[in-house]
Amino acid sequence: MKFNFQGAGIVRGFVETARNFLGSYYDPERLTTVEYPERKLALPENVRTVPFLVYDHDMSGLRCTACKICEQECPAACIKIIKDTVKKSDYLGKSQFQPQVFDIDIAVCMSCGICAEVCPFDSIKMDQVYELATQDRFAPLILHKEQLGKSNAYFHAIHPTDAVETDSLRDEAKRKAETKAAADAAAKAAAAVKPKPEISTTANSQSVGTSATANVEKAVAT
Amino acid sequence: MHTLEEIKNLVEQNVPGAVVQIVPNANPALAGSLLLDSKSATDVAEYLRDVAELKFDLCSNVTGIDWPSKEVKTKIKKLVDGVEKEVEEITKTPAFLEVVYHLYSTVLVHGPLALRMRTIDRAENNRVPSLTLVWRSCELQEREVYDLFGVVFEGHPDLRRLLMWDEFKHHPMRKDYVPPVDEGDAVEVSA
Amino acid sequence: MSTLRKEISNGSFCGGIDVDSPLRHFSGATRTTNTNGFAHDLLEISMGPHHPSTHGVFRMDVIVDGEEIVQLKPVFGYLHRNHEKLAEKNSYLGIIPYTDRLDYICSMTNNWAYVLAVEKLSGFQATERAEYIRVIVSELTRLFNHACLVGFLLQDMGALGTPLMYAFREREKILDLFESLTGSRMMCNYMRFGGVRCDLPEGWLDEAKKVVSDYPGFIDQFEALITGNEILLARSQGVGVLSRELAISAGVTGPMLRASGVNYDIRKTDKYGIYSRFNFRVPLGDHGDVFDRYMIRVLEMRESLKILEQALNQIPAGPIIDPKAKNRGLRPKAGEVYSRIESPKGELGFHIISDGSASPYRLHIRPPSLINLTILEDMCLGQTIADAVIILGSVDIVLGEVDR
Amino acid sequence: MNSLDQIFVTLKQWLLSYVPTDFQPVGSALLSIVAIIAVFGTAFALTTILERKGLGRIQNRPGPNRVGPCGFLQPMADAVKMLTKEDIVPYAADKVLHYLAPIVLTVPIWLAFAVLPFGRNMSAIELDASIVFFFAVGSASELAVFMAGWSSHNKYSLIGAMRGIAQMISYEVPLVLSTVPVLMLSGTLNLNEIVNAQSGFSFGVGQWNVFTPWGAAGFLLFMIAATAESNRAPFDLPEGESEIIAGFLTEYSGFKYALFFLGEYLGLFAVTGLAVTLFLGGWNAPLAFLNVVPSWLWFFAKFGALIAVFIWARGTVPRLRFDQLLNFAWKFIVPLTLVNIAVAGIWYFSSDHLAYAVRWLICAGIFLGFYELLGRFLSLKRAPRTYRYAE
Repeated sequence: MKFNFQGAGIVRGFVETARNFLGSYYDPERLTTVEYPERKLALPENVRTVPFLVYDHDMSGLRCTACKICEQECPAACIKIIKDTVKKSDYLGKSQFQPQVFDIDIAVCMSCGICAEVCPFDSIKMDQVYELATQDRFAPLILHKEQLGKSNAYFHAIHPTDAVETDSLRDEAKRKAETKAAADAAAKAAAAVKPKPEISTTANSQSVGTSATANVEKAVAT
Repeated sequence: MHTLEEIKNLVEQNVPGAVVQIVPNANPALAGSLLLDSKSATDVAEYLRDVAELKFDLCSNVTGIDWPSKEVKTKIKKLVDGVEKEVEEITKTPAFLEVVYHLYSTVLVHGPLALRMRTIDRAENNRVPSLTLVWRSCELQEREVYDLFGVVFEGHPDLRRLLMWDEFKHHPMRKDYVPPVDEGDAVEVSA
Repeated sequence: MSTLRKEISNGSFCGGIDVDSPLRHFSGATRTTNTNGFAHDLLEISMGPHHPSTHGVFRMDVIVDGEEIVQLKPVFGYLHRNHEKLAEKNSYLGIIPYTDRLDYICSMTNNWAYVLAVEKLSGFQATERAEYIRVIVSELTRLFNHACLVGFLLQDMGALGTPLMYAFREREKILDLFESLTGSRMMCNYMRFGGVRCDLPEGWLDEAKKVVSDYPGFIDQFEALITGNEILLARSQGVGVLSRELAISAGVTGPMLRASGVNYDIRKTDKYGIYSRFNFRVPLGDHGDVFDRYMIRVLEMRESLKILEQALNQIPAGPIIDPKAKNRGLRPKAGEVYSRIESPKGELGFHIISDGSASPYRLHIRPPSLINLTILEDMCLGQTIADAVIILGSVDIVLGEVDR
Repeated sequence: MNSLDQIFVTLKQWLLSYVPTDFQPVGSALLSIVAIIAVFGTAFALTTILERKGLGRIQNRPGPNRVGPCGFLQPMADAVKMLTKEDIVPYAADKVLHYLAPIVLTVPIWLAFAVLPFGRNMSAIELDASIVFFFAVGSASELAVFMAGWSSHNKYSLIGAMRGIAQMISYEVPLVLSTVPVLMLSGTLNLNEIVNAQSGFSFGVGQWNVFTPWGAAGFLLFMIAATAESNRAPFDLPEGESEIIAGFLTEYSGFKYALFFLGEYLGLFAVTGLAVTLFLGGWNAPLAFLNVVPSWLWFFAKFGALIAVFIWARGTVPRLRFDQLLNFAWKFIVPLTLVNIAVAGIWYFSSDHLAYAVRWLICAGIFLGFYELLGRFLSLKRAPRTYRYAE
């Protein structure tokens, strides 16, 4: 125990603040703040702010199938989805719905990322934009499908690890689907050698078509 | 740590007039709890706090639960027109409010022991004795239960609303509470 | 003082407003007589909900005699969202982000408390690696919570933000770790039933080790700045004394309870998670005053560092989440559970009653901040306004948790 | 060298030469007033920005750096903001007092600058009892604080005013008592002569009062009392922002608030100027060969250094509690100032009998002994604490 005169604690405090005062001039470690609008810190890969929708190539390649799982699971209930009336073929060649309306109220969204976590189609992901202030607190804060949709390249830019992983999974699924489709087509060709006379050709092709999609679905599921 | 049966026996032997029931827990996560009756609850609580082999001196948590009446369908076999038939009978479960206390001991380091108290119904007979004088930690928590569930704690020194404002009429944690629609803030999400 | 307090609680002091009193236009001013027989006025002050040092929208209705407090009634509810009702409408998974917002400084420990309760309810077990990650992030949370608390406490004492800024500088480093791990600095939403949401990014452990090894330097610096300061000693010693018996009876938990000399740390008593594997001590105070609460937190930071060093070196490889544990659409077996952890503020408990459906029938949070405020008035009586502020600061409340 | 030293004096005389003889006294006074207001107005603006930057650096942040080069136009921006802000007077306030309080605070403070010697031949008026004049006008600030707190009709303001008045009156006593040794040993109440008494050099070092044991002790005591007198941290209880919002300033906004702010800083400047004059040799150079530097530069250099110490203290120490503040004044500072007067007496009468170094050590020993003993006695209740650990 060192000798403590009266007021020693205060004097030590003065020494400490003086050290910090001087240190802030030569030790950049001490100055943790950055001059914000001019200088922005690089964001870690995992950073999440509000959700966005990934599309391949262009908006028509939106991965979202309007399955509404995210709408259901969103703790803040800030997602609104209306299914389109027509189906489109997705990247696996499977026909799927796309959302007609996909709105996220980012004033309500709490950036928890559960939507991205539960999405089975790797469609909804978390964005990294953070300058979201608007002058009106209602309409501009509701993001529509057009604002939400962003390219896969953008996804690659902000979450490279996740995006590469997602792409490899999707490629895998696509490859499987293609081999499956090829196998089905071969089977179909084999079946076509011995056509059953009692079924009309149009009906036959239709039924084969649906069974092929059903097989693809199975392939994706397994 | 004693088992619930042992605690029940201890209480019944040592607290005159104590009526204690064991309420089993369907989930293995936690042992069941002791249901106290209104008359002897404070005596039992004091006994649990003070007796050397239990020493439940820390009342950790007070939870209020609302059990509105539910319709339960049970299938029973009945003679209808001389033929034995399976008939669905609808019975109503009793409606009551429940307060659960979780006790621990800082001296003997054991717990939790859950105590329950039930009101007779959810309307007028919504009273249970307050345990604030036994464990001070119940003071704010019982106020919270009073505020959110409407359980009146008899003997509580300062029973006021805790979280809602004094003029508020309802008890928002009750299952049948309907929150008011704030029309000013209603915004259509889709555009 | 006690007779005066009784008078007030009986309401007999009301109505004695003297028309000639120069204070007559102060609505709260009421006339009383002190021990010397001088007639004088009491003043009712509403401290809060927008007061600089009530740590949020908290209000204390204070009646003062001069500057001496004769009555203090805490008023809650300005930040009430009824989290418990929200939980009844949400899925078990969807509740996790809401728990972040209870004690919004320590989202990690809130996550853990809730996840642990649900795991008990549904019989899941977190994986080995996840257990280690949970301990690491929780102890990091404890580090910056305590650092901020002592910073805020000294801010309340009038130290003009210097200690607070130093604390924030360190907190920043830990928040950076959380950001790169979970994607969010404060609202981590990181834990899941049976494990954690995502694995540690590459190099994270090394960064964490660096933060942990630099941290003692910060504590030393902080202590040199303020611990021996005579003004701090004069302000905090003997102020807001909480006796051991009252502390236990009032359900006070956490560092506050240990400052009153009660050896009760849930990490030791319940051994939840894998805390039994780590070698650490529980610091105890003997006086139960503001200074003890300050010192216990400083010493706890040093103990947390020990846990962190061990955990960071022992963490095994392996899966981060139990594949059998269901997160989405979880319907636990009916029944109830009460589970608690040692959050930085005290005992954080979750009482969940499941009816077998996808959302809990009833979810109750045992908020340490609220229950530690039970004895606020007892600690403040006879002290001055300036003391009330630092006593409140030493309790360590976060209004998100108090009002829920 | 001499011309540079006397440049302001020469300038004033040159300007006065154009004024008719009858109006020369008035003209001289006006010129001095303009000069003081200009110099200390600028000092006020500079201090606010430097204080914020300094505190920022102490707290490891850059401080304001957006307005103008390195943020040095921040005071201008603040002034514009203050002046354009709505002046809110509470409905139930005593409007006259509420209006007058900032004026009552600011005007007398300016008077105090009249007697301070800023350089060789550079004090606005020559008064024989100038230090008495200084303390007399300085005590007007108590009134202003109380007027502000009372008239605001706000409980926090009232508490702040009560604190302020008790604090300022309590610290007036040690403030005056700590100057007594200086007056005793220089034998005059005239600030100019006190500076002249410190103008010699021994071994090339200035014979400032602060280099004597009683002077050093008196300087420290004076600085502590001055901090309290000007409501600066750690004695900023009347404002105590973490306890009573802003104390007596709670209900002030806009220009009136700016005036209070100005008044507080001017009060600080005035006592700092007095500390420089009494203890730090006024405008004298510290070392003999530095006499080439103009005297007014020395004054402002010392002045700036002392202001920096105040800022440093503000960034370091927590605030005292009210009863502790008064105890500190009456039980610790006042007895020490009395001891210091005795020490000064010993110093004076031992000059013929003892060697300088011996004299120095004895006097310093007496004071430090009292300091340590009294401090220990007052903190007897505070035993060092140890903490137990449970495994």
